[in-house]
Amino acid sequence: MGVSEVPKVFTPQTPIWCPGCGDFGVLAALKKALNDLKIPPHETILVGGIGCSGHIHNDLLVYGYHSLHGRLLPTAIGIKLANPRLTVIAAGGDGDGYAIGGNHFLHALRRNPSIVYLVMNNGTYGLTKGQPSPTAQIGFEGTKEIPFEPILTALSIRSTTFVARGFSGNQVQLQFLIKEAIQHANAGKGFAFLDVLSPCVTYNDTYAEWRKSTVDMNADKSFDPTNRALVFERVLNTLQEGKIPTGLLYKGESPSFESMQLKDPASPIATQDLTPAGKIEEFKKLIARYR
Amino acid sequence: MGVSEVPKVFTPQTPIWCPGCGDFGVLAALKKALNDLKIPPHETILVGGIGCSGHIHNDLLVYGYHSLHGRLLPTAIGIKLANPRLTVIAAGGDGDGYAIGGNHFLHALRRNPSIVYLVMNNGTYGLTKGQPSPTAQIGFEGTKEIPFEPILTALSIRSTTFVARGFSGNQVQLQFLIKEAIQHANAGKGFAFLDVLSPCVTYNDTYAEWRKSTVDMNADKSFDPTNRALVFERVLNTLQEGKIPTGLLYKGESPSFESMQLKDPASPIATQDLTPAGKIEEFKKLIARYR
Amino acid sequence: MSSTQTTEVSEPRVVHLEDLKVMVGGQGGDGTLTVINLLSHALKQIGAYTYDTRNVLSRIRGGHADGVLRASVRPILSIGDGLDVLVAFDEEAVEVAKEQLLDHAVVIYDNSHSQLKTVLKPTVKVYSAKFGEIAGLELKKTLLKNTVSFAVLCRVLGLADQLAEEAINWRYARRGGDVLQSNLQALKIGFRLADQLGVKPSISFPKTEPKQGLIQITGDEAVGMGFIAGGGRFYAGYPITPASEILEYLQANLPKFNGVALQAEDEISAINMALGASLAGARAMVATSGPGQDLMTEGLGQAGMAEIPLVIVEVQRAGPSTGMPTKHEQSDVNHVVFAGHGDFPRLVVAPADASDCFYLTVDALNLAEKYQLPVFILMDQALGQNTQTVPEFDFSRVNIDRGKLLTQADLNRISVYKRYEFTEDGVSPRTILGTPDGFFQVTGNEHNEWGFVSVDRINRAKIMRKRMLKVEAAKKDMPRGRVYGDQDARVGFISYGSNLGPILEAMEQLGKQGFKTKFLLLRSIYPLLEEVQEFLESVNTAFVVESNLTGQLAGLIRREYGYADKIVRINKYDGSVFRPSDIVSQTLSQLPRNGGE
Amino acid sequence: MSSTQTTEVSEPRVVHLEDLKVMVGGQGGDGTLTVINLLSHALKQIGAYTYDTRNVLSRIRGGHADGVLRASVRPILSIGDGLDVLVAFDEEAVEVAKEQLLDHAVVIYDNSHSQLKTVLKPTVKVYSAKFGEIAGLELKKTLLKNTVSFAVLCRVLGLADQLAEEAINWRYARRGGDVLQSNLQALKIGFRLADQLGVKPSISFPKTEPKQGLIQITGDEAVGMGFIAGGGRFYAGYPITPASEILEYLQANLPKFNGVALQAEDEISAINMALGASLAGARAMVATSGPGQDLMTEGLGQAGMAEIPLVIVEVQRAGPSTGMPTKHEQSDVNHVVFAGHGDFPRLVVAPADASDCFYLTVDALNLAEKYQLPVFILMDQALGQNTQTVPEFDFSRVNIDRGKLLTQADLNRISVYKRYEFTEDGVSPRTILGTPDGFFQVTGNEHNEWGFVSVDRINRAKIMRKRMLKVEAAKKDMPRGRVYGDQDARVGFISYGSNLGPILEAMEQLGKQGFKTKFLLLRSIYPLLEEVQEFLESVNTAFVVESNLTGQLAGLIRREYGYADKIVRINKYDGSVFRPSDIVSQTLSQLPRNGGE
Ligand SMILES: Cc1ncc(C[n+]2csc(CCOP(=O)(O)OP(=O)(O)O)c2C)c(N)n1
Ligand SMILES: Cc1ncc(C[n+]2csc(CCOP(=O)(O)OP(=O)(O)O)c2C)c(N)n1
Ligand code: SF4
Ligand code: SF4
Ligand SMILES: [Mg+2]
Ligand SMILES: [Mg+2]
Repeated sequence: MGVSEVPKVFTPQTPIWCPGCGDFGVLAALKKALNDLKIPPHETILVGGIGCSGHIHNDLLVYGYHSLHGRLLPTAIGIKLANPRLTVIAAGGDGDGYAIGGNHFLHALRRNPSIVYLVMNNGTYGLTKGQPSPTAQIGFEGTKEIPFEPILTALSIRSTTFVARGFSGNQVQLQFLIKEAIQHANAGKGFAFLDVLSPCVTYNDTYAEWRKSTVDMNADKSFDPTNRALVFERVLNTLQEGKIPTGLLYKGESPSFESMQLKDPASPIATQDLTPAGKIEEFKKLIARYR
Repeated sequence: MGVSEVPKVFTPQTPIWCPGCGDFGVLAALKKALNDLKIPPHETILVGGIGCSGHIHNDLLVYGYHSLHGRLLPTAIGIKLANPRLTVIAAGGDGDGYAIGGNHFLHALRRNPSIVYLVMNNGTYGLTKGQPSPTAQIGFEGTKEIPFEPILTALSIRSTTFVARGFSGNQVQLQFLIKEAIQHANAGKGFAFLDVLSPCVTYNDTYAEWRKSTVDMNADKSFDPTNRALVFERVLNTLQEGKIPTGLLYKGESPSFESMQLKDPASPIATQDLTPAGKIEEFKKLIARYR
Repeated sequence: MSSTQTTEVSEPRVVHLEDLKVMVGGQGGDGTLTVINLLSHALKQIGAYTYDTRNVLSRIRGGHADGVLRASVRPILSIGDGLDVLVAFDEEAVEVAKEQLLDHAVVIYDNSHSQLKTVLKPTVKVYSAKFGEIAGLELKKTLLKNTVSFAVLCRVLGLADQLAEEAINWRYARRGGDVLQSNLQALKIGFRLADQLGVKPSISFPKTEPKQGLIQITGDEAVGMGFIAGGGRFYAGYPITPASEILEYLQANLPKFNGVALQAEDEISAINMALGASLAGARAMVATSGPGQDLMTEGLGQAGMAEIPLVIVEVQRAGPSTGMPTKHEQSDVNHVVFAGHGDFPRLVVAPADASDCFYLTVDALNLAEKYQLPVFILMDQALGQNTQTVPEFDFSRVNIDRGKLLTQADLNRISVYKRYEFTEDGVSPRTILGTPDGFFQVTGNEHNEWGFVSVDRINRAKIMRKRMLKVEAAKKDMPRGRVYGDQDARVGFISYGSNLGPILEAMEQLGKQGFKTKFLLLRSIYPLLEEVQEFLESVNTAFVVESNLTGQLAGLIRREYGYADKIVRINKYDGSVFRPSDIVSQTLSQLPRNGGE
Repeated sequence: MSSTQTTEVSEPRVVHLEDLKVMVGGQGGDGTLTVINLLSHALKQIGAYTYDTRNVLSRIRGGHADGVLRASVRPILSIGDGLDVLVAFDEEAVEVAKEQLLDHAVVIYDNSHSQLKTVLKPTVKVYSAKFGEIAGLELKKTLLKNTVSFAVLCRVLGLADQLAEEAINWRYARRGGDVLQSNLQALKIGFRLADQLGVKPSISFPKTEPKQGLIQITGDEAVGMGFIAGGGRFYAGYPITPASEILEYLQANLPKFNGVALQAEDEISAINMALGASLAGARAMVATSGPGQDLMTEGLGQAGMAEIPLVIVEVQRAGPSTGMPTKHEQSDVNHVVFAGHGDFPRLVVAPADASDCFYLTVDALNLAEKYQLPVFILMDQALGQNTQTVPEFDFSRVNIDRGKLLTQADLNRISVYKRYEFTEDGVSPRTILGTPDGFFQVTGNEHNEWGFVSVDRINRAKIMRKRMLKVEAAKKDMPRGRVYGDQDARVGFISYGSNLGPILEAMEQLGKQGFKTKFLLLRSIYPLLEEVQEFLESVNTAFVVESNLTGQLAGLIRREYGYADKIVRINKYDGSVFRPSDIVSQTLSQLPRNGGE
């Protein structure tokens, strides 16, 4: 920012969340991580979804974009490809990401673009007043559907490289995970997917329940986050025991989307000089086959 | 059908497929299965997707519906809920089902409606002239994306009850799988997902390759299709060996969508008497709380 | 008690009103709408017609939120102008209401956080107390301040304590003992505070017997009820303001009638599920608002092309894009009439009040099946979410017409069944899945009479005309508009939806100022009917009143009938509903010199 | 050899044509379009202007498919009327072409499957041989029948064998030795058959030097090239007929310019990716056809509301719904102009030929960034997929205007940067991601100048006007229409897109019959410009010519300008393009008694 006293650009907003909302914890951990990692704010873009959670981009001094409901991932991918130098963080709700946005989730996992995807998972549609989301437990608001488990689905895509789960009630772990995620993405290693249990105190207050049921898988030294099949099994078993696995659950290697798609990732599309003057000869080559 | 000589209703069409297209094999096996199981044609509805494959519904004397591109599953689910007595078979392409339709695939797996879903998987968009689909192998038509493996993703959804893969070049197995799938769905056990390798001889002729690389997992008696984690591991390993697992890969139990959603599945919504006459008293109860 | 205070005003005389306007304002989550709801119920018991609106943010807690309740001895469909009473849980609410407070207004202010600083007209009476703090101290639940303030409010209006108690019972009885008990206690605390504040009835509303046969209901709920009564049995939706209430209503009530209301993974899935259910023979509906409607565009065209009956409810909110989800607007006319590639038939009906919402939903279901096409029910936020008093719905008026639906018995009588047979009115006979001799092919590709894909040029041209013919044929069954006002006035209004109330009141005011006007309330938006032309012929100036920037309805009328010289636009697009005064002032300022004569 | 046969016709004299029409027809997969392509190249070498159309099914093999090539000594943009030569790989192709065959026509028929049974005019010369069978026998590839028949075709037209060989080389050189060799052999076989059949040149086209500076290109390819030249660097698409060629063109060529063209998982993803890339600073575009456009509706509104520059190419095909994917239509005007909930700004430009496709794509990129909104390039199947001869594009005419895009240097000069600052023309300064002092909040919710969510009524009304102001401001930069014909004619045509060619030819024919006409070719569809009013003022009758059933453009014009009494519609909606004769006959039959005077 400039040196002027009056801010030259927008001043971050106070969050719109209900007092006690889990999203405050996510925001706090994200701020801490960005600070600790000294990510230049002006090279960071936070893409929000639509939902209570999706307002997070208003509350930080980085570039902010409020996407369409469920469409934060394609937007973030477009940004990353246009300028791979940016730190691109997509953050939204579980309704946004796993209901209406489910297809983009699948294909982002598959393509492995180097962006961070934070899902503030509260098992409900907060902003539309508490309907069940795909991760809602059976019985919540009368839902009769088996909850979606994004961790398992992320593991089922063979090109995933970073799969993790945090809990907004566990700041130490969450900060660690967010930092890991940002570093993973910023090293160009691919898609850093981080599902964060973030209770909706108004419609689905799961704080107490989640405090009890979360288990840090990384606490068990025998847990090997690089063996996909084994992780799948461990996660599945933990869930069957009524527990919720958290931690850095899987880390693998696969080429990033931008490295596969861009001819020269070091020279961003977005900042190219577009003036045709110097390119006329190259352009003319395009014509040749039509003569 | 009536007894008249001239058909009262439409006469099935000759398929529009290229000579040698894998889809002929799928159609043949489907016909055989429906015949063998003596499914009443008028209680059967075939919902096609958009693609070469999606034209399959024109070629049988059952009820036929040509849905929108990628939307065959929601349509089929709507049909099943409205009338659970029907045999509902959704059949479309891999572009239709795993690209544009990916989200419906995820949520259909999760909800477990008792319908059959046949995907004619050829790794390409046949009808739009050979672009890579999500299951295209790297390098096909210049694609740079890791192929989507629907079997693994289906396994990642904890409420799946039937996951299988056939090959249109293996009629015996394919007929068996289609029959199993129809029986699963018609017994109200849930979603019968069957991915069928069905080569596109024009744009992606994989016959020879697939004849070599397919393995029938059921041939190995040690293979237990009821252990989700183990199946996941075996499928993953088989793929890593460059082989393609086929067969009835997973069978499980979970309540069907229609059994959870309908108050009285035995009395179909679609055939209810709607005349208000007898219901006036019940209607009036609705008014009471607004007085 | 030092927490209560009353400003001294000269005369303690009672103002008698046959038209009462109360605002309750505070922060989101303060329960302002609950107070409105309770008061509305209480007033109904003394014979009032009520109407209320909400003004909330798209967030769950915090930020200014208010509700306005109007009660009248006559049926009303507008919040009118001015405020008689304000219940404010914070200073901001007072700021928001200030301009509207009438000379005799009473303000009930919760000073838990701060004393009132806003300067009001000296004639305004203010009662302040720490409603929230006291509720927190005595009942361990600050939120009960809403019920506490409700007690004071009832006293200000001179409503019997018993009436207030009854309202609490009515609202919380179903919620179980604890909730009910603490609210009853909160009410008592409120009465005590009112005593301490020396509250005297200062505004009174005529008390009569409650009028029989009236209900208080929102448009969304009325649509839900109309759907059930009209034989609707399959509903699929996705939450979206301000249409979610339809999903919620039907999830609660449709199972009682052996129907199902699903929450899909998105709007695309919802509309395709409904298409499937309709194909199977169920009467099917979806409801959404702008963003969801965008996503349903492709499904809409499929219904048109494949000729599948479908009802789509579009409750308009302030757009474009995510826009202002909780705010009122009528800017999706262009979208519902024109969205979708290619030419295909559709119908658009527009209810104006909750009664219409009920009956036109039944009509829409009939139209959809009779003409085998998508039928929109075009609503707006105010119509969908505001509660109004209307006569109980008459279920015996419900008539179900499924059109050319062939049973097996019908099929036995014919020799050939073609799903898309060419007929005089463009409507082909239809069967439902499972009919032994009724096999069909239904498709969104161009097709021949059998439903097989066809690009034959002659067939194509013929079947395109066949489909569009249905729009012409349907005209005779489309709901007619209603004309209000002075038959021979030369100044007219044309509008639809929730503008009905404000326009009628504006006309009254204009009448008092010597301007004769009339008003065509449209209930069929597409196709427009001859009534529009007749009306335009009969006036010199036609004000087309709509809540949007570009005059979408006016454009549609110009497109169909011309009359560009007569049409004058009255638009509002700030997210709030028309008040009668908006219409009066825009009319007067835009009226041609000669008064439109 | 018994496999060849020639019908005896009296005179073997040569017909000299300056305007030649050749159809090649058979089953899908027969390679009919390849023959068209080869002949088109060969004719260009002797100085012809060419234009071709395709008529194929939405299936990969089988079913009737044909292509028509027209060559002329003058530039042409229509297939005209009548056929001089037919190459038919089956009987059906002859049936399809029969009506169009002129008296002097020559038919080259592949009788591998059956002898020709269709009865043709006695003056028509027919050469039959078993092209397919012979290719199968001699080259093991029946499909080479197309090259075999091409050889015979060249002989009929009296084209030098060397020219034919060159065309084969041109087309197959890149495909590698085997393919090239077998095609050259097939050509030889063709020449041999022609000798055996005694083929004599019976139709000749003037041979000149090839005209310099001309290219043969489709509209889709021209758009792709315009995109690259205009600084476009990010493209996202999803395969769909007839827009897939843009995706394919850009996937092949954009990487050369360090850009990227992606195939997304669906159209919703594609448009949102493009919005992201644009936000980051890249010039971004998507292209699709009707069904994909439906799915892009929500993203369109987001671009409008959040003020993100975006170019959307809509190549119209025959709708509604899945419709007839490979067929021509212009029925998405309503959709591109009106789809999307709420009022938001957008622009629609419409190129009429491949040159326009190139230059207007550059313009669209500039308009999108200058006015920060979505800009449609509205095309149609014929324009997108037909190959035409146009002057080489002049890259030095390409000018890039990024509008109010602030660099860090610009930011250093100002004290406050607000993304949505209110300005006179409604356009606010913009930054791209990564600019140190350019932080912004961009949102599809209603917002204040900073980009923070706001429902303030005053702000709302003001910012709504700000956004719409840009449409007014953009008028000065929108591409102007072109007026053709007789300035003082009182009968006019209004149209756009690929109708340009057929209308110009129809005007010529009408002129010969004594009717003076003129023609306004629109290149800005939204907003319509004053030129429309001026034109309407200047005529008594305006025929609005469009390929759809309901007259969407005519409706738009009526909506904006009235003139219902002057506007007469000429529509075609059978999936095929207008032929000049369609327009002539519809004009004459609908012309008011007085000839429009
Ligand atoms: C296309 C579309 N459909 C529906 C909505 C309404 N909507 C807004 S937020 C939301 C769900 C939010 O749930 P989630 O993503 O879990 O976020 P949360 O509020 O729980 O943080 C919905 C359905 C919308 N904005 N757009
Ligand atoms: C919304 C929409 N987008 C694009 C298309 C064009 N389209 C038709 S078929 C198809 C892909 C078909 O591929 P697949 O589903 O794999 O079927 P296949 O032809 O290979 O059997 C596409 C993209 C369409 N019809 N609708
Ligand atoms: S409603 Fe729930 S998710 Fe939304 S802000 Fe409140 S607590 Fe958080
Ligand atoms: S293009 Fe491929 S998928 Fe389509 S019909 Fe031909 S072989 Fe089959
Ligand atoms: Mg949520
Ligand atoms: Mg495919």
